[in-house]
Amino acid sequence: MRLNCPICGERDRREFYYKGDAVELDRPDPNAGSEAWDDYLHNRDNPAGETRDLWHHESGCGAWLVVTRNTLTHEVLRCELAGANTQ
Amino acid sequence: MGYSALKIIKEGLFGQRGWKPVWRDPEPKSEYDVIVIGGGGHGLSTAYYLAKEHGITNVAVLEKGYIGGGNVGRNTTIVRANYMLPGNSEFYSHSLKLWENMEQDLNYNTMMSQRGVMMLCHSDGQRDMFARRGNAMVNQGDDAELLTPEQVRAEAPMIDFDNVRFPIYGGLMHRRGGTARHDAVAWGYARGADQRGVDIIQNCEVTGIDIEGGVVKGVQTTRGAIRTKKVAIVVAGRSSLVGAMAGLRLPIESHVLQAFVSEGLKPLMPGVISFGMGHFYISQSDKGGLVFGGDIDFYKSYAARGNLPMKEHVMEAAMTLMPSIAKAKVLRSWGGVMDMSPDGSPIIDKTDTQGLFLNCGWCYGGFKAVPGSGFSYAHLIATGTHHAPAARFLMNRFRSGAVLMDEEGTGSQHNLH
Amino acid sequence: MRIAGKGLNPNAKPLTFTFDGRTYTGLEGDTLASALLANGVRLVGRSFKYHRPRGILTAGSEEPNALVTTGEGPAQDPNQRATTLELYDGLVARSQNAWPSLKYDAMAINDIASPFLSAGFYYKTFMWPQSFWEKLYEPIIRRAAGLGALSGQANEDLYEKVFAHCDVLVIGAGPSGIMAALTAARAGADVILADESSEYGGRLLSETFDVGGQPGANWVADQIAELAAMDNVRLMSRTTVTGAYDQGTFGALEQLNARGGPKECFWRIVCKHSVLCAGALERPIAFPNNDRPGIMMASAVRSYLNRCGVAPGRTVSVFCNNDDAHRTAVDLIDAGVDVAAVIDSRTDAPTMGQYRLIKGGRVIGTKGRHRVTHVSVSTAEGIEHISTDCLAMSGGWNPTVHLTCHMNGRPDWNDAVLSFVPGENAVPNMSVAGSAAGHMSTLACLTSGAEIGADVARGLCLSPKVVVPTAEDAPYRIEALWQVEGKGRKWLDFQNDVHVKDVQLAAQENFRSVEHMKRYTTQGMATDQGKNSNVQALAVLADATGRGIPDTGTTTFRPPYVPVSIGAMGAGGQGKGFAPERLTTSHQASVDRGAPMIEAGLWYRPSYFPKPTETTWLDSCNREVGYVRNAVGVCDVSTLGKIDIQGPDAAAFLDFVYCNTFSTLKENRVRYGLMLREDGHVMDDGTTARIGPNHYVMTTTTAAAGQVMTHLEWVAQALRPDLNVRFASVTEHWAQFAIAGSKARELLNTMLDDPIDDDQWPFMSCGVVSLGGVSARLFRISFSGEHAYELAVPARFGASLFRQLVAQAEGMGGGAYGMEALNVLRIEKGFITHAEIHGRITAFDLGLDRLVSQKKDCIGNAASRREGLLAPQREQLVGLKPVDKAGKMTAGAHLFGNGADAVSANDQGYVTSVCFSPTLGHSIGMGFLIDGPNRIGERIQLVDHMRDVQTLCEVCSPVFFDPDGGRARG
Amino acid sequence: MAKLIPSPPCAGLLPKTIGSLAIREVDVGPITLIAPFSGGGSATSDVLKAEFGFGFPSPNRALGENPRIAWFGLNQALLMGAACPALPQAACVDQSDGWVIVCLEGAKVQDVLARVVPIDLRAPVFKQGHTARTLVGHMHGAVTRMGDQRFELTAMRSMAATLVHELERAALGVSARSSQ
Repeated sequence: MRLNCPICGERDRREFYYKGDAVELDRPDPNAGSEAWDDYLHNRDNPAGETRDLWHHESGCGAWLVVTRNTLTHEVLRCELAGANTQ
Repeated sequence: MGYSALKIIKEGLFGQRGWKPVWRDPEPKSEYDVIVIGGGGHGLSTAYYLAKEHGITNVAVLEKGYIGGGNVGRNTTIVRANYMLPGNSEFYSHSLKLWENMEQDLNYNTMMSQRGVMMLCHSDGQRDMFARRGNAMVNQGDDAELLTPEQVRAEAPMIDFDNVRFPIYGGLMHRRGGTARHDAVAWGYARGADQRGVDIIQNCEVTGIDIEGGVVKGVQTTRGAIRTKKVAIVVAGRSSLVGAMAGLRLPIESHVLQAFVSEGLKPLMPGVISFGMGHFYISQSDKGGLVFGGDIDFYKSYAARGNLPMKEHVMEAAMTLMPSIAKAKVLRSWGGVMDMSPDGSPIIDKTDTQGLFLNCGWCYGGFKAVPGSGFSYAHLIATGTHHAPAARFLMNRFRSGAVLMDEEGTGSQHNLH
Repeated sequence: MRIAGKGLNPNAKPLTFTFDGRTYTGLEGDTLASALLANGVRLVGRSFKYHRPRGILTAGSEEPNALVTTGEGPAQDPNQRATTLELYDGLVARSQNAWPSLKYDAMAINDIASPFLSAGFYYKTFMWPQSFWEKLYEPIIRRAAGLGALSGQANEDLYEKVFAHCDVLVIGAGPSGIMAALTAARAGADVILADESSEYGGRLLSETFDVGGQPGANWVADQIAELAAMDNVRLMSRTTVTGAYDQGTFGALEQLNARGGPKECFWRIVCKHSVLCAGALERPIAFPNNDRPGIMMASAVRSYLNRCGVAPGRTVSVFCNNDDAHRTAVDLIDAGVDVAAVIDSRTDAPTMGQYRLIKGGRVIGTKGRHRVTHVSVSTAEGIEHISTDCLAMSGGWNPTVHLTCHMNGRPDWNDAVLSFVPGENAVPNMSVAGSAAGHMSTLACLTSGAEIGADVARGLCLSPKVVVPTAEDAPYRIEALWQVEGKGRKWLDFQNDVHVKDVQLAAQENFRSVEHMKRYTTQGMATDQGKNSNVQALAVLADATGRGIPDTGTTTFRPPYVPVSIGAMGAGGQGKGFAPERLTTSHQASVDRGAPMIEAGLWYRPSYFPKPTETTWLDSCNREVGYVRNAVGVCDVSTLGKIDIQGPDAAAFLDFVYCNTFSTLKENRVRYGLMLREDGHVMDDGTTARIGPNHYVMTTTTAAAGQVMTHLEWVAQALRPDLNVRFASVTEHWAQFAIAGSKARELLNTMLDDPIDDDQWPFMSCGVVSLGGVSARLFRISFSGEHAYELAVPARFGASLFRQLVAQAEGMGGGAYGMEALNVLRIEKGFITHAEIHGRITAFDLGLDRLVSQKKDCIGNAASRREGLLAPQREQLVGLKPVDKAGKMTAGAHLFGNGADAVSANDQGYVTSVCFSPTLGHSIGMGFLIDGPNRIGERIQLVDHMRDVQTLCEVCSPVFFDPDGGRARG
Repeated sequence: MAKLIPSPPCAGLLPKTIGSLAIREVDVGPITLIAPFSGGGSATSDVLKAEFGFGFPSPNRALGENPRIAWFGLNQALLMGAACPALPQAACVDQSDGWVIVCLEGAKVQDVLARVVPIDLRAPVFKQGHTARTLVGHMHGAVTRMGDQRFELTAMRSMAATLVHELERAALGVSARSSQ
């Protein structure tokens, strides 16, 4: 598998670390309550099809990426920087 | 029809004409007492124990493809009860006992072979952790021995003790662990369930779960609607998708785990050897193939196929641990889809919908759980109460933080277990 | 039998080789198979289950029968296909899976018992008595099973792995592959052309066709010469593309026929576009006793004849259902070999030469124990017995679709070629050309190769030209023939001994799904992965279940296409190559002092520094602990992670990633920090120093350094992009040494350019110092409980500094200490490491919940407040000491109430760290105990079944030594 | 008083010639990691330009010769061969001793690199002045093209021995083929 890092270009999967669903970008308020935090930490849509995941270009530029991908075909649709604080 | 050596001789003499279907292919009825969604190892064993232990025989197992086509048919066939944490310990202990009587119980040779599972440790700290695990196993009534490096060497002389990147400080030996013939487990349970009246319905995909007023009424399938008061979901790899039919958003991510088998070789592996630092484990099948695997591919996927970096990592681990297998040739690799849960342990629980039950989250350890999972799930479905050995596999543990069973200690990130 | 004047290399030199101890002569360019055939050797192996005699079936990598072992000692290499094994002078090969000899194999008794060993028989027996499976049945089965044997010795061959990148990967260098590569390369594309054979050309080397008005092999040579001369082309022979992976990544195995260099190379090839030109494989026909040595594929007979100049028999017959196989007879007759008959199942079969043609004939039986001697043919007139020593069979051709299935693509059934062809777009950006796509004439292959090569070039915005040479364009005429009725077993999978009745039995027992049939019968699971047998088996299953072949479906082809050695795919992993080794700057000095170096993650650290008088590690450890407690010790702590954190929001950032507060830390001061995971459990701990207004240096544990760095990046980029902060690992830049003990400052002051005192450098202070003009960082922190410092210098000075520090310490009655002593020192003080923070532990469990500031949000704060993580019945950190001072303690032991049985139900906790404290004169330990802090003084039983230890302990505070911390401050 | 003697990362390991490949350690002098703060990119670049004639490099590019600056990841570059000027708008971290840099030169240098580096280094794609953060074997590192047949590899100092070992292994494989 290869991902097109917006900074480094297309790279082999072995350069990247995978964290999980991009839902983790939406960190709840500290007082949002146990249901919101349970949802954030544990529950996942886990679709068979298009999904948004968090990857870290660990052995490359170090950027955190949001990768839009198809979990059935492994087609990679988009690779974007996860944060605004990256330029 | 009982299986025996005598029967084999008789059939051999008379052209094998007397063998009957191992399970029937019935048309789905309009209503069942229990519908089990998923004809994998866990689903089939659930149906078997519903019939055998609870006398509930008006049961359908609905399978979208062919039975045993999921993870029970694509794994590294390892059976063990070497867990450390309360909750897991008692469950796998119970499951192993069922394994030990499975062949006689099912009248089907699933080739359960207790040749031992040996985990290697690579530091003083790891050895102490193994001691803790081994003690937990013995406290639970199972077997464990902490081996010295010399004892490991005697058990597994093919290990390169002098050059391996992470030296061998010893091992945790679990002699009652071993391997079994994976497909046969599915077929054996199918046969046992079928003989007790369970309808195993292949090529029947569930497309919807009918719920009215918080109560299960039936399922929609590609072969029509079926009524029931109890629906038991047990569809590892697709739990989130089937769960979503009932409005559930589960603490599950689907990940690919690869496994490998080599060409047939004359016997060289004593039992199962697991190399923790390399995420590598290996055994040898009765046909002579080296069966081995490593970690998951780490990204969520339903594609049931892996990618090259993990294959290379697994083979590199093999090369540092036992370079004497360099010339074994990999014949086939495959990938299964794993339900990865946030603490690496499973869920066997009721849901908020009356009559809807859930069994999922086995990560990459579901094979050894097949008998125990079916037994405990059947108990829950039949009695409405949790079977004691599985009483901690509750869904709300993540929300409360109570009795998490995080054997790896890696926390709530699904792919790290 | 060698035919003079035939073969591609008329000037081949003779080579000597041995097979099963007998010496033979072959020729350069031979495979072991062709050389054996040239020497009249027919029996080359035994089948897997029934140990039936087996001869050479094919001339390619799909060979199921002719598997041999070569080499001796560590070089012993089992299960090699004689059909692809290139002959070399001195080759030693042995047959497999036969005892005592290939000719007289005792296990052939299985064949006599075969009526009782039908498909899946083993699932129905061997169950009584229960214990006999492991003791009796399984060992017998295991010994009988398997093919070749490994030597058991560690590998000594070299293997390597390489990455390659190109625009176009062309897989297979037959007529279509050559045309695809040429067309794309001439247009300017960067092309890799890979072929599994030692010679390019594919079937053109095995046939007698002309291409472009010249013999096919000559045409091939010209084209390859042109490709070889182009800078934008890489030619790869002996290279089998083994797997197709996502985003244009392919695995390929290259055999390096070289002694001295690597044995095999595994390639990772990345391309924009791939063209599959893998050709087609001829399939057998399932007729009774179709498995005897001497019965082989018709195309293989032509390969041996035309390519190697070897006739596999003196009197050859052909059995087929298609035109193509007739060429075998024509070529043999041209070479002067007798052809007894061509038996064609088609009543309208055409004749293509001067041979006896039996139209509508079928082979219904064969004779010959170790080689075929007769075939029985049913004709319109009755049954005829034909004397023959070689039967060339052809049931038609199967396009080599395998790679198109590696990404879950399903092939489509094609009625015209009576086989599966690749599904549409099965692999993204892969095109299929030639017979792999079902084009069966030479011209069609050349044309499709050229056209697809041009398509691909246009996709790269190049301007290709399509030029196709002239070639034969015979139609592909075939009539379905899957099995022939008759007495005797009709074999499908020759290696696994699966015959037609096995498949029928599977259907009878309701293993009707093709996957069930495969798994129940083992059909297609041999080393050829069903390349020779799957389509016939499917046809038999379809017939047995009353379905058509397309409805029956097909099993999935998975990588690798051919078996790949673990050595090749795992190249570089052997020995220390599996993971990088990290060495501290003091490594050599420690080794010079005789310290055993132990792994700490990827690092190596000294365990202890033995003295000649000491007999055990404990002696050394106790002495080194004494250095620190009584004088001064020196320890390399460079492996701890060090992260430089700067920026206007550095303080706010630290407040967010640590559960305690760092914004309040004064400059030149150090504070202990506890870092949580977002799920509320402890991730790591360490000290962080404020070295400027907006500048901090964080330390992490050795184990978690990488994880923490990744975590900080995550928080900064994704969760808190509002915070203006930058960080960088400086672990590698600084060599850092702990100097601990009452004489620590005294030692330091012998080294520093400007001496320090307690007022300027109180406990938990930090700053810059100078050593011989080198600027260094000094932290007054202590992991031993003693007056201690950590001194960091740029790594280039690390080795030098360590030697000088140790020399100075030795002059003061101290010296270097290693990991064992470090561990004792920290346990005596109740300091935790990853033995305690093992991933399931909360701040509450450690008694550090007061550190989780409730005044601010931080990672893990919300989740750490879950009720289950604050419950009093949780196991919490305590100290443990034996009631009897001589009592033994072990880490990993579990804790039970005094007098309670050591069973799970009574489990109260466990021990994480244990040491013998030379300071206190007895063992001490830390562990987690249910409600521990409220049970101080209670007696508890420590039970370790693993080490056979049972010790009554007293629960105590985990701080065993200097509980008020005066020594570190003083 | 301490008298500290420096030792380079590859002491005793390099230089080496294997087949046609020469491997030597490069001492680039001081190395400073420069990471401009949010919004501080252009100010940082301006100071660098005034001081050295080159600004902060764009991703995957290296500028200058001696001193020089090489992009080194997201918002990061390594200034090599000169003391770092005051850059108030950037985090500047001394990493002079954190890295081992080796130079590989020879006709088959790309074949050797293809055994350790997973990225596409073909000349039309990866040109002189191009640099990349990537894997070197199993190590995090960087590769920079210095000429037709010359590259520099950067890896962590503590892994110098592994780096040299991996390069030796790769070079041996290449030279064994060319001698056939």
